[in-house]
Amino acid sequence: MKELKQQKMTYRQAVREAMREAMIKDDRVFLMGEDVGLYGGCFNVSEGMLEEFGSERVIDTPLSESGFTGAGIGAAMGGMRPIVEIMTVNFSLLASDQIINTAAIQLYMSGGQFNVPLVIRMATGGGKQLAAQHSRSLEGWYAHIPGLKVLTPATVEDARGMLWPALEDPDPVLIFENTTLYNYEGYMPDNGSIVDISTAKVRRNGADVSIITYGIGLHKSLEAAGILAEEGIEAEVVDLRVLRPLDNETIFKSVSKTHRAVIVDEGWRSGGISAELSSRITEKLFYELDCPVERVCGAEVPAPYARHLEQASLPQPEKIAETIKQMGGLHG
Amino acid sequence: MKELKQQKMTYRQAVREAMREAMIKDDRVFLMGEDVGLYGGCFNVSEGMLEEFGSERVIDTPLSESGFTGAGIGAAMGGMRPIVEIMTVNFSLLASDQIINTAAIQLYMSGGQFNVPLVIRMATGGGKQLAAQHSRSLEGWYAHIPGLKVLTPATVEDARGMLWPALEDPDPVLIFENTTLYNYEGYMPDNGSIVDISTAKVRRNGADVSIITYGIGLHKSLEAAGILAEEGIEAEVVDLRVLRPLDNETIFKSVSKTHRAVIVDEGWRSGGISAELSSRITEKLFYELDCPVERVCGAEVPAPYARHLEQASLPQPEKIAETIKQMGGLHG
Amino acid sequence: MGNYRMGTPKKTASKKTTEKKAVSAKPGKSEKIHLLTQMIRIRQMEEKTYEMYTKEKIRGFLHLYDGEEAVAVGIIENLDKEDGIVSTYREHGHALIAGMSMNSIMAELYGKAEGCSGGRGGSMHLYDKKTNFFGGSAIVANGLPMAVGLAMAYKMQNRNSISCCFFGDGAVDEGEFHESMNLASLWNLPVLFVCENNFYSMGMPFELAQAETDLVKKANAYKIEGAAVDGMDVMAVYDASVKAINYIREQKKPWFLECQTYRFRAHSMFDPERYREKDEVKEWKKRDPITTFTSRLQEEGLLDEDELNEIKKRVAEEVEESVEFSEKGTDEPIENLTRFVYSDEPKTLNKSK
Amino acid sequence: MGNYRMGTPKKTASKKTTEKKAVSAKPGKSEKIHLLTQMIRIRQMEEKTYEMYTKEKIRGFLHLYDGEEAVAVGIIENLDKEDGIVSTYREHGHALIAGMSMNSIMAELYGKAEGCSGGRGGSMHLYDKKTNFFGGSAIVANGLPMAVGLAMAYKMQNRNSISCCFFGDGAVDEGEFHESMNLASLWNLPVLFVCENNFYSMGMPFELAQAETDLVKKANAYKIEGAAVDGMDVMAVYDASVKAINYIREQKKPWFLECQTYRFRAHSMFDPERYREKDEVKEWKKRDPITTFTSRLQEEGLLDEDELNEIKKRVAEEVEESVEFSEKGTDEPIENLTRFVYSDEPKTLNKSK
Ligand SMILES: Cc1ncc(C[n+]2csc(CCOP(=O)(O)OP(=O)(O)O)c2C)c(N)n1
Ligand SMILES: Cc1ncc(C[n+]2csc(CCOP(=O)(O)OP(=O)(O)O)c2C)c(N)n1
Ligand SMILES: [Mg+2]
Ligand SMILES: [Mg+2]
Repeated sequence: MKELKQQKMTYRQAVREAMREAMIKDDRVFLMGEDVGLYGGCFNVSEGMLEEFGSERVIDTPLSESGFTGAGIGAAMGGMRPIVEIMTVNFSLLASDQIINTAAIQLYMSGGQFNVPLVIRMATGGGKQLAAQHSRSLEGWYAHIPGLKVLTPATVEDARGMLWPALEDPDPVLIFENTTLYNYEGYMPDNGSIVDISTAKVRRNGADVSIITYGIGLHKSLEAAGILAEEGIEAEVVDLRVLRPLDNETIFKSVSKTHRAVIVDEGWRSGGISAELSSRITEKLFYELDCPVERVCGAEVPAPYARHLEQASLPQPEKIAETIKQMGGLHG
Repeated sequence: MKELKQQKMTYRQAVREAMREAMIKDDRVFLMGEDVGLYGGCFNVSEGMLEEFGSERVIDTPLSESGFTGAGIGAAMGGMRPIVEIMTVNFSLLASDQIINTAAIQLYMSGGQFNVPLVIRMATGGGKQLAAQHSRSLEGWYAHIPGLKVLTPATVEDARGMLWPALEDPDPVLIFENTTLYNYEGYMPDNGSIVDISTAKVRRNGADVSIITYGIGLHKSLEAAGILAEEGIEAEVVDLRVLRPLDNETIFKSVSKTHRAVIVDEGWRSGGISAELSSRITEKLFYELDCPVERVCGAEVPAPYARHLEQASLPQPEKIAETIKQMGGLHG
Repeated sequence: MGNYRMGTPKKTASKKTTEKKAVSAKPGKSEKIHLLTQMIRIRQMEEKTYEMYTKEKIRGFLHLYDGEEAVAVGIIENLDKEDGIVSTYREHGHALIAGMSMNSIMAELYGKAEGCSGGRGGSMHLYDKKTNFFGGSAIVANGLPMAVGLAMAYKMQNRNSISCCFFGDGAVDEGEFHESMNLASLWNLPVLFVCENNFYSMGMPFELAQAETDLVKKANAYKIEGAAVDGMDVMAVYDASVKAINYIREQKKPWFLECQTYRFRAHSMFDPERYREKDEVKEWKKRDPITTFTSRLQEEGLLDEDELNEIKKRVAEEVEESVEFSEKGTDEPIENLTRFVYSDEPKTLNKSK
Repeated sequence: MGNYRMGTPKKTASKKTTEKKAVSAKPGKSEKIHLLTQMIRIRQMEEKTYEMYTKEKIRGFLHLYDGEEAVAVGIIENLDKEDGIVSTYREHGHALIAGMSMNSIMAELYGKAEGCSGGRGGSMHLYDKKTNFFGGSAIVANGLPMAVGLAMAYKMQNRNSISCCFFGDGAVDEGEFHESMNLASLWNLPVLFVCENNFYSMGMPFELAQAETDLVKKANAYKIEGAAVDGMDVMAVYDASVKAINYIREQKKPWFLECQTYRFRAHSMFDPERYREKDEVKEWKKRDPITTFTSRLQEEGLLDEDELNEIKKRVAEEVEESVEFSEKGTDEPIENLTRFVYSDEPKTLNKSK
């Protein structure tokens, strides 16, 4: 058997490698966004890419989120495969007209004539003391919009592996990269892996409770599962990977087994994706649930700057573990 | 006892009277938006107001949703009480930066120093064959944002009565007027009523099932309740009136009584306000529910133009009634 | 206005027309008659859609193009088939001249499965892949970034195509105009920006919406060259667009063309038209692009009464046919409601090159 | 540049400064020394925040103003206390000169309850109601509409106040710039638009972001008058702002002022600065607004070494005090996390007039 060579790299490198690989494989692919070139990417993700691919394929844009996102739509419709980078999801509000009023609905309005094979990458999430205008988690909010696909890679493997299928997807795909994960390190097969962009993955097996989560929440949930394991509670951790369309099957299968579910989402609770997950699970498995589905979410505040306040506003492993321990009928 | 004089008027007139009344009472109040003046309002809501109040208080703006919404924020912070009209919620995507990145968080970011006493009115909803870019119901989506208050008047009385308390509210308030309701007629006390902007209202009493809804959904739900009554099923209909913050108390009280709940929302199902309502009810009343909470929502499609398709995409009274009849353990 | 040095566009054949009539930069009799015919086709089609709206065959918003025909015809006739067109909700005329069949337009307005978008789009969202007609958008100004992006694609692919973007005077106020103009200029993209200035955005008079009403000056502030032209004169528009298109293809830069025109009808079918005087409309109607051009051709001896009647008759037949076609149209099955929210195409993971 | 007809602003007293030092349109010795002092206060404060960032006392993003001091000082010193100021995430200098205490700024950067926003805002979101400082916004260009609205309020209330909006060269690319400029001009609003052109938006060189680099021309395209000024020369900025403010208050119209300046430090603390040469920074540092103005005052015999040292010493004390104040600061209680999401004030329904 051929030895499976593993390579250690950061999430940041994984995104970069994914982009490089795509640009090498397919000359329709190009990267466009603010400071992706000369600066090397505001989170240093595209460092070196300008030098490697030149300014015609790594395009620094002026500060015009609506303009260049819309230009990405047009370029995609004109036969290219653009990767548009919006620095953070907070600034994507300036482009939401293009994302929602254009990208998401061209196919439908044109009766199937014009698809928009566009990938938009954005950083998301809090925890870096960047305050209210730089720390939102709006991926679940975008997942409300029909016509969009929403990916949330949480591992190095997914960060690398999801981009290519996203580019191959005929429809607009949003990829949310949690800023806190950029420095996170992991291993992956030498050439990256083939991953799909349609299924959730069980990242830890357990019989007692299902933690349904994604993105940064995965790592916090795995930590929580570790805490719980010490007390004899075995949590299964489901990484959604894709927020639209949700992979009901994997979710339901897990909860059918554990009869208990907790949703962990750094986004705000009210009207967040956590509510959708809770509702779906309850609608489907009401009579199998041992107790109501719980949600551990970000506090409903604009992100505060001060560290102690911000940390208090985010779901923490201890809080997740605590919530689970309080659930009805759990041994441990 | 003084005779309570009732006046018949349309929802459209009610909104207009509310604005007139506010502008007469308080000279800090002004109306600003596209075509609110010369044209008379794109839905004819502000007809005659330019003539009555002059162009300094009824201000026609150029097509600049971000610009004039932001100007409304500034004017509010400068001591005025602007009513900003965005023609429809679909165009508010062009102003979402101002609404979310500015209005919703000034108070928090300034540590309580600067509140934003701004009212933004927008039309919402489908059903008029206006297709995908003119028919969304995004009020539930905005209700995800901390710092905003979200009102959805469904009756003539609320359309008239909610504006003044919204203007008095120190924080930004979004008022969503369903386009289909503008021609709807109702009665109300001569001088309008004092209504609050913090509670839900039971619009029909019933013991068997709670229909939780708002806006246009109220009228469809009342129709559904009529259908059900003929079969001996008594539905209670709760009009949320306010989507943020939600009035848990009224909702829980009703469902505690009926042990069954259906959410009716013209908005999209996945990640909509319907999911939040379903989750909250289940979290609180899991052990009191006779069956899982159901949701009757808009189909997850960009609104189609053709009437038969569009109507098929919207929740209809028959569908609501049917869903309830299928619920476990209901006599009738 | 309208006094431009004539040039020869890269491709003079009007590949955009259904009839594929050749039109040269110095159009002769037959080309001129073709231009007139095209304007009449729009006008008669619009009049019919108006009628059908009052009969409730067509619903939703309906924005008519009467009075503005010279713009669509004068410009699109000079475009190449491979050029992309991006338009607004007032796009029936553009769609027709781009080469869409009147049948598929009318059927779409009827909401029928036989319409270009299977009834999903309606009046404001006509699309046609065959003719590179990238749709009507009903969000003011939001087609401009798309046009910029199409031009990027053309440039990246070393095609000599241009993208042509129609928008109203109201669109100029929006931020997306600003961003798009800057990008197109900065990156030397082949975009023809066509502002159809009909002096109103709904009820908002142009001069109340724009601090600077000289739009070419505005374009210049992005280092984009341009011109203003009498949009009621099809030959003036035609000449201006020849110049513009040549400039774009040769200089590899965008161009801004303001066409000063007027809509004869209300903004949409719901418009009480409180904001303008009947007399103003009457004045502009004297400059009706169709009647004035007809007279000119007659004066020049290029068109006699019989020919004119023949044209009108042929067009009337085309319009009637489109109505019949639409009346006979079928409803998209309700089971197809969610079709085209996403592409049918399955995940293509294994098709990777 | 900088050669303006001098005028007298409506109120010459620098009500904005903590020290309430009077500054006239033709500033004399003491006024000039005051201007220098103000620049030194910014510089020393920024240097300290840099140091405290490296010590991890300050976190998040930190955007420093070193090199740009002449802009904040030259303009804000001429504003009236009632005038509103809207700024960006690079606003420490503006906040300080507007009259906020260094203590409340530093404590906010420390994230302490004693900071102006109780630690909720941090470096990018300083606010002060007392001095009409309407905050730093970290969304590029999104303060401009707010400034327009403030000016609307002032005008509606017949106050003679103006709103002054600071933004970077990068903001000019955004749609919100376009919309705001048009509204302010159209409605004749008293807004002073101050573009702090430091020739980079993060790593994006100005000339790669703007097709038209003459920003005053851009302003003119909205029928807004304006000027460009050497933003490294505090007297030039001062004179330009006297002229601007007089124009705004007298003509009741907006004015656009481009201040050409340079940031000596990286964009933020995370910036690897790959996009510019060290030599370029060195060149600009020769034009350091503080050293050049110091030399000028010394040459003019207005400042001797002792005075200068005295100023620096006093400022250093102020800075030290702000650090001590912040070090002693307390944490906002976690129970207050959700405070100020909404106003504490209860529903005021019964307070209706
Ligand atoms: C962003 C946005 N705001 C508002 C509207 C509502 N609206 C539709 S058409 C229109 C006027 C547009 O005028 P103009 O651009 O001059 O085009 P015209 O209708 O005159 O052809 C308005 C305000 C919209 N569709 N999109
Ligand atoms: C809308 C938006 N897009 C992007 C960013 C990220 N960003 C922060 S500062 C900055 C550069 C702004 O440059 P400029 O306006 O020239 O101001 P400067 O930093 O030079 O003072 C960018 C791109 C942002 N904060 N907001
Ligand atoms: Mg117009
Ligand atoms: Mg800059």
